[in-house]
Amino acid sequence: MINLELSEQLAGLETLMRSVATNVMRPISRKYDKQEHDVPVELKVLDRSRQRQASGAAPAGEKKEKDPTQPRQVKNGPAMAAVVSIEHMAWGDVGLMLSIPGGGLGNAAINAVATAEQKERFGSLYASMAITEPASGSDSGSISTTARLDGDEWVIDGEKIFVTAGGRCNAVVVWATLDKHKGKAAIKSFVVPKGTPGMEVVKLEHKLGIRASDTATILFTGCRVPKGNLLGHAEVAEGEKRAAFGKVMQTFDNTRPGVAAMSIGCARAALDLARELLEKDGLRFDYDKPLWDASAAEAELYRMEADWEAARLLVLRAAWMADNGQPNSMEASMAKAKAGRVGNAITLRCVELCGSIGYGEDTLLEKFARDSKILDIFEGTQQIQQLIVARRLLGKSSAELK
Amino acid sequence: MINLELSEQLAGLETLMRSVATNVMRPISRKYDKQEHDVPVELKVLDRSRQRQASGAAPAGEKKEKDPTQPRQVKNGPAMAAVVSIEHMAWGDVGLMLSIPGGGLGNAAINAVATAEQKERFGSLYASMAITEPASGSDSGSISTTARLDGDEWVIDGEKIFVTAGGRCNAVVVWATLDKHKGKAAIKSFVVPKGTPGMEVVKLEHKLGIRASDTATILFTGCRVPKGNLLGHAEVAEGEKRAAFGKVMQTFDNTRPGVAAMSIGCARAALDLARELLEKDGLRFDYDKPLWDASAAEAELYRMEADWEAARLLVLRAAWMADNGQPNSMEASMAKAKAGRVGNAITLRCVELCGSIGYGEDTLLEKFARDSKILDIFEGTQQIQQLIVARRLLGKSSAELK
Amino acid sequence: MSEAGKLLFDLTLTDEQALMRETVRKFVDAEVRPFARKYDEAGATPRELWQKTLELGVNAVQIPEEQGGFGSTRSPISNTLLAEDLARGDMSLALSALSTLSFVNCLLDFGNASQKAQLLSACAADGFHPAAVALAEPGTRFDPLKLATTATRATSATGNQGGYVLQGAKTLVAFGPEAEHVLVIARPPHGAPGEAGAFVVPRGQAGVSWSREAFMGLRPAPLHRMQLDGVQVPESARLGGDVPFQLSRLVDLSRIGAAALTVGTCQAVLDYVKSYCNERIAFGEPITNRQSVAFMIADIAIELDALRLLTYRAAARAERGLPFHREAYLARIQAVEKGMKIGTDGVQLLGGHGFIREHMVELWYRNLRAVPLLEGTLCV
Amino acid sequence: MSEAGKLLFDLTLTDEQALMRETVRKFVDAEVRPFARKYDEAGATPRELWQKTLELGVNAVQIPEEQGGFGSTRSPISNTLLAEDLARGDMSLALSALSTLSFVNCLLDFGNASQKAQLLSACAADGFHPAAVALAEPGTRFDPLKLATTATRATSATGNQGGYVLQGAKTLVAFGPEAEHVLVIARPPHGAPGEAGAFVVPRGQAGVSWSREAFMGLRPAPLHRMQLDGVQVPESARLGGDVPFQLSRLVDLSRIGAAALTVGTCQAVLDYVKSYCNERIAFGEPITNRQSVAFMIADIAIELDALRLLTYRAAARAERGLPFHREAYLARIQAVEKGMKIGTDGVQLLGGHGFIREHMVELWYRNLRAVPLLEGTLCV
Repeated sequence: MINLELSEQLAGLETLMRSVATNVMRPISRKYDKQEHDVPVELKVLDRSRQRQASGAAPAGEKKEKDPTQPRQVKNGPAMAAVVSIEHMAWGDVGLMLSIPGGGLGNAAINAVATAEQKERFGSLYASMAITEPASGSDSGSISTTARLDGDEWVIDGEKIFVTAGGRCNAVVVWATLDKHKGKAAIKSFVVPKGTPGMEVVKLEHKLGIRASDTATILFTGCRVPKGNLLGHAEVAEGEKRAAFGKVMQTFDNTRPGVAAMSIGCARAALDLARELLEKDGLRFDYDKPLWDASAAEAELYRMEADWEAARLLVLRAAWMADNGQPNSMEASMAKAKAGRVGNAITLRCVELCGSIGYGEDTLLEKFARDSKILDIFEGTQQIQQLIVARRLLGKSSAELK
Repeated sequence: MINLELSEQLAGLETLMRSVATNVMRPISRKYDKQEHDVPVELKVLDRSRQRQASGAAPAGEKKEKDPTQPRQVKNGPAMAAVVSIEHMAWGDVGLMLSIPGGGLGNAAINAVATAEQKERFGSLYASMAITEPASGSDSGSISTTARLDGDEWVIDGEKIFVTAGGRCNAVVVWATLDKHKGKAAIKSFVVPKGTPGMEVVKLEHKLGIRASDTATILFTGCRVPKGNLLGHAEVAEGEKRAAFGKVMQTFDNTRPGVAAMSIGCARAALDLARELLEKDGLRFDYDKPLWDASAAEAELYRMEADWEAARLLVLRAAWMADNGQPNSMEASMAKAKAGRVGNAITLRCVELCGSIGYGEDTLLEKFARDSKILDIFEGTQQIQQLIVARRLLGKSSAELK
Repeated sequence: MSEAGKLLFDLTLTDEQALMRETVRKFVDAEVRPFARKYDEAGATPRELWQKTLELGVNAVQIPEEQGGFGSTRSPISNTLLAEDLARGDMSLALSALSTLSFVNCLLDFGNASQKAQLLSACAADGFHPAAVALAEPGTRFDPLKLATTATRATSATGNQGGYVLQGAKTLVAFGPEAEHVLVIARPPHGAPGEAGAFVVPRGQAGVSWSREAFMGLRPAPLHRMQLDGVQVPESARLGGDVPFQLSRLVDLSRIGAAALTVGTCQAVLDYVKSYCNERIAFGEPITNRQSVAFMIADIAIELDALRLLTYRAAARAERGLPFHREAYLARIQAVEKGMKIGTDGVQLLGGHGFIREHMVELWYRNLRAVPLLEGTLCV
Repeated sequence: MSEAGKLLFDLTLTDEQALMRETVRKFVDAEVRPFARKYDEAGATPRELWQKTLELGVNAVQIPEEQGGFGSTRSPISNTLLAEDLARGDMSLALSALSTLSFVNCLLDFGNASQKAQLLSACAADGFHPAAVALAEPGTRFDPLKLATTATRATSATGNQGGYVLQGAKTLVAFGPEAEHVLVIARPPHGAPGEAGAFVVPRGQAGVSWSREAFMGLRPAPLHRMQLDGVQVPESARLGGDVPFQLSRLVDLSRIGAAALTVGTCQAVLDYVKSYCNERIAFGEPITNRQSVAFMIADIAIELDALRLLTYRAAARAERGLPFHREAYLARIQAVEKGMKIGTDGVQLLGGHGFIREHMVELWYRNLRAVPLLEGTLCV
């Protein structure tokens, strides 16, 4: 039965996360925006790997045994819980959210691709993800970092950039090719624990926004890891390249709604603050006047809210589909595309609507407008999402629609 | 010296054309929108070919001898006069403007490409232009209508669609290829007088807007014209294909600012009428309030005016460059791109702003919103203009940027 | 509300809804879409077509059994799906075919027992019973909270108060003089906006005059301007049951209706441009191999899905009895904006062909510009 | 006006303008752009840089010869070109370097002979003379026609009126306590907006306090909040010459200035993304071979040229003495909207790299969001 309200359980999670965001993150938002590269020690209380260890619970995404004789029940499961949590943590501060120990993108990759044994072994790590290279942006298939089997070890060589939490994590999931001539099918991911000789963090980026989060350049020089650190299986599928690469890419199907949720959260933070400031200035928002009779500021706030609600529902849909076993690659990209663009636009407009208050450092509006921009870029830019949607929609191969 | 006001002469032309638009066109706008395919006989007074004959003046675009020892003087010449006239005629009614006898696009082609002898011979015709074919839209280079030399005559075979004024004109300038294997360089244009055996108007289209203007499908079946009816020269340039096709394409450099001017004219008509209706309803437009403090309707009108002014200046610049001997292919496409999109958007928004009055047939707002759509399409769609601009700007060939 | 507490976020249709959807889609593909162009050119819909939509059960489903209906629960979400699916065939048809349902829904929401008993059975009957809700008023800017149409308490010769006198004008009223009943929304001459009432005006009522309206789009829909000059209606004509009449509920339900019509029409656009552009060859390839074309279609799909979810959310809140004023307002804003964007992009994607009345996109372009006007027209 | 009647539409620079343009461009490429990142990170501009811009003649050109200037005609269009060209190097520098010029222009337009004689020669001197115009006020929504800063007629102990008392706060005032003169715009406590006056407040004036402001962008520009508490200025501090002070002229000239700064900054974006994207390889080709990238760049060029023409038109009308209130208003609207669009597209085109402070696009993104605030800041 169609219902687009959160379940009581998710609403409870929402309240909890909003409280964490308000009480733990917001008070230190400006501080770590200023003190770029300092580790936000206040976030230790939120360490996710410790939480996982302590609870001993199955990692998110793991499914219970199903009784095939029962009619399928609708689920609001871990995927929905994830986007709801992320939205509200990001409402607090996207940069800080990305700095919560144990919550790296590498963990998402481990959850998506690892074998049961590997999940056991790597589950409690704080793992970042290393994909992008200086010469490859959105083109994940063109990576040139190599992994060569030498005895019982993989030897990894290459340079990775834009590794979120790459400085602070205790392991890196690195994407490398087993054979450059075999294209996407030969790309695999490897878990490299911090301290492994041959892996070095060579740079932390200075950024426009999300300054609380560290973004590292990591160099791999003859870096050796045990054979079993390749996530999933080592075979390079010759015939079904798409499917094989798809396994690694699946990480993105899982992470795109998450990034979209960050965008929604950050935009909502801007909307809430702008509205509060404008209401102090005498504006009223009652959703009563015909749009063109409202003041331009009021109408713009309505328009932004409409866009925001629409994007949020796309995010929830993508997560709901994941929870209910429906393939959601296109819907995940739809959510990321709309959330990314309207999120960025909303934060920028809120700065404008609030004049010199909005533009100044006395409030966080200007920070939200800096933070939001990356959310329309990382984990696949706006244009990459449109490409994914268009290919699915129109039945195009990547050779036909480049 | 920088000055973006019209000269006194052009301002006079503006007044004249606005008066024609008001007195001759507006009174019959609705009538010929309803009576699709009826010839608007009231326009005979504006017959341009008769005007050209009567005045014996040089056709627009022809240049006077220059004294090379004199420093170049800035000119506001025929190109500017053309866009100013077109804007104000289109303010009256785009469909009717396209129906003025003698003012066909074929005449523009003749002016751009014809030899002096041909100009003499064809200058007084009312010529339409036949380019598009059922299987070729924006891809003018792929046309399959053929012209084969048989003795002293060209034999033309093929089908043309979207021929503006194709039913009412007394000649058609048809684009055909001399050799399908030689690509764009082999495409030439031919003047075919009405009544020539083998040329038949087989259909008049029913359209969304500009219904006063006739849009014909014309069939050429072994249609013979004298050798001298090929405009310009018959050689197929092997080495410099681009330049050769460019000669025919030059027509577009001339006509794009004209279509952009139509878009501006039509949008201004909508803006003027919407403003008049809203002012009757108590709105005031004084350009005083900060944008976000104005009412949403007032702010939207300002935004539309800003876009409109910006587009108009791009049109005037393209024409000014033509008048002053500066290559303007990119600037003509810039003007067409911006004018096409903002023109259409403005007319649609004006309908919305005026509620049921805007949407109804009692005013012309809904008609302007139907008419304007074609102006972002014909003579090269929005996307084709962006392609032209991008290629020029980025130094790309058509193979690189498709 | 313990049951509601267990409710999950869910996008699954009920079996009933899925069946209705299937039935309506078949009907639309066979009986509506192929003829929509013809009706548009004619500016008229054959009465048989309305009769056929009736056979789908559109009006009777939620009418109580005692009034001859099927007695299903009043369901804004089912009505939203119905509006969407009919509009995928043709917005004009959806608007007129569901005009009576809109009237029925207002009776169900606000009518008293005797009004229901008197009026609903005709709407549930096998014969088509044209009816309409008349809220919107002519002019450049219509505000439901600033109605110009007034309902003044009538005073009889003997000084007793009895009934009301209606004065004003309405626009976009379906069926006009053919409407058996029109629910006219009017406000007391000196009252607050919230005090507006709804008055049933029967066919042939003295003081009512009609004129057919001609718009840019919605041409086959029999839309009329209704002039009310000293129209006298009895006390019993004013809707009022256990729940007092709420103008804002009516407006909000109609905003969801307008958004649903937009969703259906935009789905038609998307389906059409997908196949057209995949087949259209230029520069040696399908034009969908170009990013500018493919991304424009992708954006239609993205915005359409987003609008659909926004619309469903508002409808589902209405169905659950949650406040839905804000959600309906936002769905309408998005419908007006994205609907028109998709309408004009549909034409753009077909290039010159999109401008010709052989293709449907130009019709959708015209119809989608109507969305901002559909206030009070189709209450789900 | 017979000369004006012969004026043609013309986009040609005068020889003088062309020469200035060339000089400024060379200066900017050598002295500004290479260091803009460093100044932004430091949040400060070295004083030598302002001194160097002075050597270009920015302030002195249009100051009359008797006050030590070159005596060229007051030319809003030349000033517009100057603002554009400096902003191509860095918007923050353009803003601070031209702050004194802005003060000069207000004196030229509204000052009386003695004010000009007293104040202009310092501005024309070889040493850098920091000055500013203070119009904008802190808050979420600033309206130049609703100033909160007041100028009250002072009453001396003997009951004689003498001078004014200024009360209020201003934002975005360049140089702050270092400013030799600040022209404070204030309105009479009970007067109409049009009665606002302009008052010269010298450095170190009692009652003035300053605080450095930190914004999202414009970080190297020494922008300050100015608090005015019972600031007493003499009668002679109020600008007033043959032409009375006109607030709307000052606002409109500053809107042209803001638009010019936008044009210059956006030109920097365009130049940068053109070469970056042509060189950036993805999927085996330059990313400019993709329509989504190429069309985005094409649109930057289109909107930039359009904005430039709009800005020039307003400036040229001001120069010719034609009304330019509407044109300045429209140029500002377009600058705010398209400036930000180009700013964000610039980052988007570089993808992840655009987010890193090694590339300039992120700086332009931040600076371009300042455009709506630049009211009264740079009067051309």
